[in-house]
Amino acid sequence: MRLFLFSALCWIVISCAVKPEPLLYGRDACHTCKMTLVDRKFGAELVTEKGKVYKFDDLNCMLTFYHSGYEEASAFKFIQVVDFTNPEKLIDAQNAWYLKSEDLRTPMASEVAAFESEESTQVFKKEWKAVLLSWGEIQTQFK
Amino acid sequence: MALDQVNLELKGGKSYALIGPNGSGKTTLIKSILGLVVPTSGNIQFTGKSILNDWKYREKIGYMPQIGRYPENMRVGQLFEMMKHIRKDKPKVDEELLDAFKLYKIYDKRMHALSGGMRQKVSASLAFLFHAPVLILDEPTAGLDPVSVEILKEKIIREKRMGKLLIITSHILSDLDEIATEMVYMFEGRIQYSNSIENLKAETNESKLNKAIATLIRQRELLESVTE
Amino acid sequence: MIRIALIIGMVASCTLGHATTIVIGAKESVTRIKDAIALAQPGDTLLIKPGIYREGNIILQKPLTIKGEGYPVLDGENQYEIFTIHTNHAVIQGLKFINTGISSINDLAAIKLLESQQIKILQNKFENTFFGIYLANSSHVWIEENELQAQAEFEHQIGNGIHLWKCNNITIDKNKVVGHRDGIYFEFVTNSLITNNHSEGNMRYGLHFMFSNNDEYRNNTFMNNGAGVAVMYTKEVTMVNNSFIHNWGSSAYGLLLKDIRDSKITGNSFLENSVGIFMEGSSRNHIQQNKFYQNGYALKLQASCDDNIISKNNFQQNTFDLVTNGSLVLNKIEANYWDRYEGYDLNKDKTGDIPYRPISMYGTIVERMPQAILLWRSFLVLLLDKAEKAMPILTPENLMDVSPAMLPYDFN
Amino acid sequence: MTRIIKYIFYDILRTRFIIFYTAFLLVCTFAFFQIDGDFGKVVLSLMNIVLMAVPLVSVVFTTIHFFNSYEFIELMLAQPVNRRSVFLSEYIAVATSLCLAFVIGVGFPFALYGAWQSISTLLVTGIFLTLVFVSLAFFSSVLTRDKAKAIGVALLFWFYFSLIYDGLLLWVIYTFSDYPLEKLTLTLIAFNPIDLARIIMLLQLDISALMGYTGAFYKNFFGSNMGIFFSASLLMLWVFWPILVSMRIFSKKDL
Repeated sequence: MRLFLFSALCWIVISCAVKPEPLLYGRDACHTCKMTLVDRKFGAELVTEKGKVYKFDDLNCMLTFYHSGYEEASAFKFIQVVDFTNPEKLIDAQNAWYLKSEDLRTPMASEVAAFESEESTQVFKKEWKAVLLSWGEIQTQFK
Repeated sequence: MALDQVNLELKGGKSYALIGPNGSGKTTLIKSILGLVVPTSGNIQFTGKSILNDWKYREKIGYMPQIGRYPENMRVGQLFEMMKHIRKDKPKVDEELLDAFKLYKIYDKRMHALSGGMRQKVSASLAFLFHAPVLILDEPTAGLDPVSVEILKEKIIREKRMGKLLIITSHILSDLDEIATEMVYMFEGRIQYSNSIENLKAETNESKLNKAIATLIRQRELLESVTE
Repeated sequence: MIRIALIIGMVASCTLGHATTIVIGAKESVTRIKDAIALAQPGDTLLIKPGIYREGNIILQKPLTIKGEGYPVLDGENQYEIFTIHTNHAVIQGLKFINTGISSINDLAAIKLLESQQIKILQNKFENTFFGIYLANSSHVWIEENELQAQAEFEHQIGNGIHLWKCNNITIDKNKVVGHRDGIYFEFVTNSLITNNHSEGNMRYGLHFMFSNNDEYRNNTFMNNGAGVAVMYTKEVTMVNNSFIHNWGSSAYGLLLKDIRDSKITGNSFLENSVGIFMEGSSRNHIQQNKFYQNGYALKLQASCDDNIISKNNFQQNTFDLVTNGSLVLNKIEANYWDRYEGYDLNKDKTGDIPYRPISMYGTIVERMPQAILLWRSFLVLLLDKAEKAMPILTPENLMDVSPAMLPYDFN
Repeated sequence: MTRIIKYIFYDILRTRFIIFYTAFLLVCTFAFFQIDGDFGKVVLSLMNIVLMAVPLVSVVFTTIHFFNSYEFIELMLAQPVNRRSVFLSEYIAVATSLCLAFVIGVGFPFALYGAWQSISTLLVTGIFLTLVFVSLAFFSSVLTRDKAKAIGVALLFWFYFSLIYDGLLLWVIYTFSDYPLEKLTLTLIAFNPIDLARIIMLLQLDISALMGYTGAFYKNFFGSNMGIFFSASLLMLWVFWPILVSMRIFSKKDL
């Protein structure tokens, strides 16, 4: 009975907490490459169904972990990336737009920036001579 | 020993002998009156007020326990000092017994070094120290030497004459004969008999208290064997 | 390789011997640096007199020697990149750079080299610059005796002190870098040398290596950085005689090794770091004759590491000497000195007769379940460690030093 | 009440145990200073004493004292004195003397070396732990009339909070390691005064950096005003509930 109550308590405390957390630049470290997050234009976050949060400094670090099988891919409740035009703002990765260009210097050399809307990609696409990619294409890029 | 359905009224100016075999509930009854044992049901009143959740009424009680238990490391003198200090509001103390027992001679002794008789003397002196109108004495003469018994008895009789309420238990019934006016007989937590000693003696046709009681007990046993 | 580059450089500067000197200053005929650059012939020397020069972005595309006298100040007015260099054979010496612009898109720097070669940047001072010295696609550059100091109030918008991207044959010597994001940053840099630098109080790393092979750093000091040095995705790096001091914090390391191969870590001292060395996905490295003193964790060896040799190091007064997250041990740990070793030496060969197990049970538990750190210093943990020592169950059985040294090594 | 407290104090001093306890703490603290002059290290070594010895001494001493002063309590209760005052006097006297012993034993050497600031947290948590375990010891003392049994129960409290509870916590961490556990463990820590004190002390020390992400979460929490308020009121709760419950029991108890 006691054990049951105890478990129930645990469950209550845990279950109310499944949501993304803000990335704390200068404090949080990337789960894959262990580097401290500093560049606010880049970053990504995975949240499991059970509420565990993983933070990343660059898209490729996130995808490395995503494909590593450490956590089942289906177990992620949130997959988020930082919007290049809105530093620190996390957006849904599956519906984001991506630009890849050699001119782009990202924390872990993924050379990819994420955007919330397609319009905002257009200026940069020209400036960087970049390639526009979708979530599916991005995944194959960093498999 | 648990008490069961005790209904008793004790009046000022009288002296009650509380009698019964070992384990009959005498001490428990006394402790209940003192608030050391809290009844699970029922009520105890002192001068018309319930004593449950009250403690001030104890000012009016002097208590001499059956076995005097005191902080073992304390010296006798310190003990008296402390008791006086704790009841500072009573500036006048009655040190008659203290003097009579010559307790000042052992003021430097620690409590654990005292003999049983000495302890009894200390207990008795403490009970009378604050001029309490009610005196509860649990086996006051047990373990005392004959001289001291006489001193104590005289003191009790003096107090009784002053119109105090006395509750005394004792095995030595001859002692009670001189002191008590009323008798309460307890057995297995109940009050079996409660009457004045005069009436008791008349009822049993005995002139001595101990014989009267013996007769009473025999009558009771007879009665019980019939009911069984 | 580096030597050859040096000789070529010397030869090159000799051939440009017949040069004139243009003096720039408020009282001189030329008052602006930009004008002087326009006037100058390749090989000329510009001598800048003391004063404050606010000229926006100065672009240098000629091989010139630009020298300051009494540290003239070049002010970027918080808007501009100060020097943008795209040439070969130039020298920048004795200048003081302040207040570059800050941009979240462009990496504005006090001195930026683009596709340049044979450049010397000597004895300059940098204050409140976004990036200090920035090199892209350049080679044969000497960066020596500069002092770079960024200001902490700009904490979240701060660049790297000395930043190199796609370079080779660079020498970085006797610089002092304080308060930047990364003190010295290497990305795709090869055949370069980092010596005698002092990197302190940088937000992220004192020195940061990414994808940079065949480099060497020695005799540097890395103090109080977010983490001392990070070497990542790189092979054949030599790290000798450096000091990693008090790189302390919840995600701080003295030396972070990630995916490193065939490298040498010798004669370094790791003092008071949260983690002395953190190693992940690294193999065939030699960690020898280093001193680990009063670190939180001396060595964190992840299971993904193999074929590393850890020998003849001193481990003294660390909270944890060694932790690992796996049970399989594919690294060689031998002949180290461990101050916790309680064995004996009957045959007097200065080597302990029974093996030493440097991993504590609690250390292992924390590696598997980081939250278990909450039980740190509890009675339970004390008992667990004692029990495990008597009867190892959880700690990897074959992880041990079979020939522990009885006395600490003297590296001085 | 002050009169009663005075006599209990006399009694406690007379047993000399408190003096031994003070001396023990003094010797330990000075010894730590001898071994390592660094204040941080000394505080760290003292932490073990605060977390283990202080609760143990408090719990055992209090229980023994309570049973040794049974006669005194009996004597008092036959006098016109409130039961609650007798009980509270016992608590105040015992707790004060143990706290004083602790503050002198640990604080004096630091004062001598002029390093008061570095042990303020240690002193405060040590005092709190003393109060908590004195409370728990009173609780176990009023539960039974048997001295040996009461000491047994009191030791069980100590054993539970310093060892068994942490074992359970480790089990929870192991079982739920797939979940983010920070908030859960924070809640669980609150149910154990020793853990609470330990975490507060650890977070004050420089070494808290080694506690990683979990430590950072805790530091954020306990560093905030809300966290300080929370931990202080929890410790208060740990002082007050056992003593209030035992006072209720005591005021109904037959002597």
